[in-house]
Amino acid sequence: MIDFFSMLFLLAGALFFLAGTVGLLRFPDLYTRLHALTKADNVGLGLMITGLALQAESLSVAGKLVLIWGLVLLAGASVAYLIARGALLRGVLPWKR
Amino acid sequence: MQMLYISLALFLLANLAVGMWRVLRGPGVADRMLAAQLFGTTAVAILLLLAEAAKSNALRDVALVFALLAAVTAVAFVKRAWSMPEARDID
Amino acid sequence: MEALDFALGLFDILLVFLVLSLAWLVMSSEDLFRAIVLFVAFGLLMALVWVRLEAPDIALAEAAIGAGLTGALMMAALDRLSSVKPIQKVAASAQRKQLSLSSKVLPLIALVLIVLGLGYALLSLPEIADGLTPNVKENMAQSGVKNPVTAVLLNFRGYDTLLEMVVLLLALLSVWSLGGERKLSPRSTNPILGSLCRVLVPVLILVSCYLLWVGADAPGGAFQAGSVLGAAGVLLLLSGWHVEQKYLLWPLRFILILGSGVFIIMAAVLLLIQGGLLTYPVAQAGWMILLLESAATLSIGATLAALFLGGVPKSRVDQ
Amino acid sequence: MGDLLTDAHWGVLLILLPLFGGLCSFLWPSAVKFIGLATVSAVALSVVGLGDQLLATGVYHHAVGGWGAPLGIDLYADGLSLFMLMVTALVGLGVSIYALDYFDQDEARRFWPLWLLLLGGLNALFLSADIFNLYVTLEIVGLAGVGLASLSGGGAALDGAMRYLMATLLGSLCYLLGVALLYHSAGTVDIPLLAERLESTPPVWAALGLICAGLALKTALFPLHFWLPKAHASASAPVSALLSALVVKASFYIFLRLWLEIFSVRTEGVDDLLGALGMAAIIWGSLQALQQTRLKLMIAYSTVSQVGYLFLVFPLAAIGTFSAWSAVAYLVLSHALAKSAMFLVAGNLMHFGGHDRIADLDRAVQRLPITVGAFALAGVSIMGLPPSGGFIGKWLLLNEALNQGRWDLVFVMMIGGVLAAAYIFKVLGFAFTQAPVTHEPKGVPAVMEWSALLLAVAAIVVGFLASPLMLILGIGETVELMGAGQ
Amino acid sequence: MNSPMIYALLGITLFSVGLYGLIVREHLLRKILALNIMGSGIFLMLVALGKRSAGELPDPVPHAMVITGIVVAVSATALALTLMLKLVEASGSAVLHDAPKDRS
Repeated sequence: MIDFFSMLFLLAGALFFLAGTVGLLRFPDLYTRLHALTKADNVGLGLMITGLALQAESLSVAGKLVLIWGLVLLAGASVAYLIARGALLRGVLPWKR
Repeated sequence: MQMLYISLALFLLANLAVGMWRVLRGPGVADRMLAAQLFGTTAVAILLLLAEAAKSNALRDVALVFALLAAVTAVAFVKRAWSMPEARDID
Repeated sequence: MEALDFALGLFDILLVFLVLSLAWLVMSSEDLFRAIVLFVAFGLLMALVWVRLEAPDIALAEAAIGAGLTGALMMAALDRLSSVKPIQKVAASAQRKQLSLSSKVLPLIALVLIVLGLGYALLSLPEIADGLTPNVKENMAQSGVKNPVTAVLLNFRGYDTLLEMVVLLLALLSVWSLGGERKLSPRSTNPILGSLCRVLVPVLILVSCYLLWVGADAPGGAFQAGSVLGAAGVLLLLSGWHVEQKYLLWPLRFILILGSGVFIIMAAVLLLIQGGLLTYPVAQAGWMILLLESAATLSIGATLAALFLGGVPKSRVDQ
Repeated sequence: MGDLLTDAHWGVLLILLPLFGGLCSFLWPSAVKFIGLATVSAVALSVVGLGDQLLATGVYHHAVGGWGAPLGIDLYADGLSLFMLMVTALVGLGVSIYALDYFDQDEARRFWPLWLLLLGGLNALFLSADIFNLYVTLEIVGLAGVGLASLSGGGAALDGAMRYLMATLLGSLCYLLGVALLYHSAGTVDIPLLAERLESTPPVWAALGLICAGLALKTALFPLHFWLPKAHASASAPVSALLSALVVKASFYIFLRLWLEIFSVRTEGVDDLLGALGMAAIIWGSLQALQQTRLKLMIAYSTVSQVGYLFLVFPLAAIGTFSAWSAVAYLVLSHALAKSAMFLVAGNLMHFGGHDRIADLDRAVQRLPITVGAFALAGVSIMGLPPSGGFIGKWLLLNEALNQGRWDLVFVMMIGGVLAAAYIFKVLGFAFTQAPVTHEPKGVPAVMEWSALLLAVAAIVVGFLASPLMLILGIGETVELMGAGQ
Repeated sequence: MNSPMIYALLGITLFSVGLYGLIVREHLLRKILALNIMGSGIFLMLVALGKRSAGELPDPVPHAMVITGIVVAVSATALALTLMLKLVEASGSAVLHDAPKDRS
């Protein structure tokens, strides 16, 4: 039962990674790419970590996994903000149809 | 389960290879940094999958250090990269 | 089982292909910023390679240094390069003309020949060789630690590590001798950066302590811990950390030489007591190694952060 | 327990002392000169102690950590190591005394820690019996050398230091790749064990090629000498002296050591190639030296040609005897002394006149008789005229070449001698003539003049000490044994 | 051919690619990158060949050598970068200009 759920989470995570990469390649400007990437990636990693945590042999391992996710989330969010702010300040215009 | 971990790791690696295109293409400094960010997250995921496949706690430590250092590199890049003129692209 | 091996084989081949193409792109791309980003990606994938080669100790070091600090160092250098001298188009175009076809093709032929020659040499090595594995295994009980890599680094070949600490210090001495004084950068006004640092720096320090502690039994140790500590230092420098001038004089110097100093003193004391350079008494080896590693961690961290600054640090408020 | 003096671990002391001194001088910048001179003197005394010990008990052997090869690292000192340690201590002492007055306080604070750590690295290098450990010591020597070369600042020095850094890092990497191949061929990095275990296989050939190329680059063997003239000529005088006299010799020592112990039996053709490169270096370096208009560049190119002589030993020793190897040791010693004296002289002349243009030396002989005298004495040794250390070395080498009927080598050595005489007399000639421009001369401190003279006199005196020095070289019989075994 | 050997071959290829870049590329920053890639190649070969042991664990001695090697590489890189910056300040160019005859 646990195996089934964790498999589900892992596959869903992989799907989000794929979506993130597609977004990085296909979206028209920096800001949309930023959006695609950070959202999809962090959710993807989150799902994967949930899947792996279900399999974890001890609580400390699960804790470490969650810590890793928290760090990636924090860094991803801050860096995305810093990149976007820098780009705006430097006059990189958002894409308009 | 082993098989799933390994195939997902393989899938993510392929994903990463495709993402390399954005680093090459750019066009701007920010796009390249963004792609590097993707590399870091994907590598963390691959490491965790391999760690689970090998039941190795040490590999989770590697993933932890990865996650931390990716943030430091990203900050270093963001802090430094914006101060550069766009035309510094000459070898 | 066969399918698993096949998947792993595929993983290996894709990884090898990626690492190789990244190395080639780092060398061939015209844009230096792009080359550095690609180099960081190269370091990242190298860490994966170490994992595949069952070398988690190296993977840790590579994750901290190859994928982290080296990239930050290069980035800082590129930034300062462009502030020193904005564009160098004239020289660049002149250089490009020089690179005629023959001067590019000849090295390329040489490259292929070297790869073929060395490849042939590698393939003629025996299929199975134990190296020093049996010797290490046999003496592990006397080493005072349980992680074989730490045993080699700090005990069996501890003398090498002593000298490596000196190399690290020498690099810093040379940088200080060259770089002159460098003021610490002003405090960042960006709130996000500040809060990021407030979270990341304590975590980095904790992880560093953790790596130092587990190094005796599991992958980790002074070099990895020191590199992570160095990363914390780099982050503090980037966010505009304020240090008073009095701490930058001899307290800083003291921390910088602590690693090699404790090593040398330990070597001399053991020479007097045990009659051999770095010959630990078996019962005491454990804590002696931990002491050496703790000192080395501090020094490595401080040295790496100081190397990132690129000159003798100077407080910004002073004068 | 035996005698305290012969039981002491002089070899270990030789490594730990300068490293410790280097750390102390970094921690207390205000006392660098005192710490520096005390350390260098203590090192010189320890070399005497080690020499005494070796003469009494034969080779020195120390298993670091008590493990012993192949697991641990071994320290090893025989006659050849002792010889190199003596050269280092002697030149180091002379240059250190010179440096006391040469550098101002700020430069001294940067010079002494680097130099003491370099000294520690050199001593560790000469005492090591482990090829990976040798790699680490090479890195110490290389990085310290770069730091020292860039000490004087300024565009030329930085340019020279950058070339040097690139060359030394590339050389180290080639060497390391060779070490990796040897380790995986034989499962050890200990030199004696490698000598037992290595067979003639492709990886060993590849390792031989890589190690030779890496070390030849660091030793600046023609045509891999391109980095040396700029790096050595643009550094400050004491640093040039250390780099030319000691640092270049360190990588040559490893070359020699590995050749004698590991590679000697499997080197068909390589020895002749090295000999040919050596001959080319002698001619090319001397011709370049003759053309230079600046004194320091001339001396640096002279180093390129003198390094060539060292490599002539390889074709001769293939069928040679002890005298070929002792000749090369002699050449190392006399060149180290003479070349360091020459660079110190150049430093004096630059201090005096503010430039080192050979044509404008302007009767330096009348104003700085001691300095010019030192140059002349060092020149005698470089030219190989009797009675000098250079003469003994070249005479032994020439004798060997004549015995073996290697007329090509004899011819090149003769030409090299004539060319060396030409460039040295050119300098001396200008030192006697009046130059058109007159400049404001600055007094040279006596310490700087006398320390240069001391080294130059030493280069002559070693010509009279052939028999005790041969006795030292024979300790451990590495050299003799290998020569006889051919 | 087994996977350690593939990685060992990758190692020597990286060494050669780095060497090629070191010789062909002019910009000093690129030369420094090239030296780093060469170093990684050597480390890779050293460790990959250590996996040939018959036991279950790979040879730890090359691992220890490589860990110290990585730290030395980063310190040498830092020195090279500082030297490059100083050189650019002094001469205005991040390229070493050679007289052709000096090149050899």
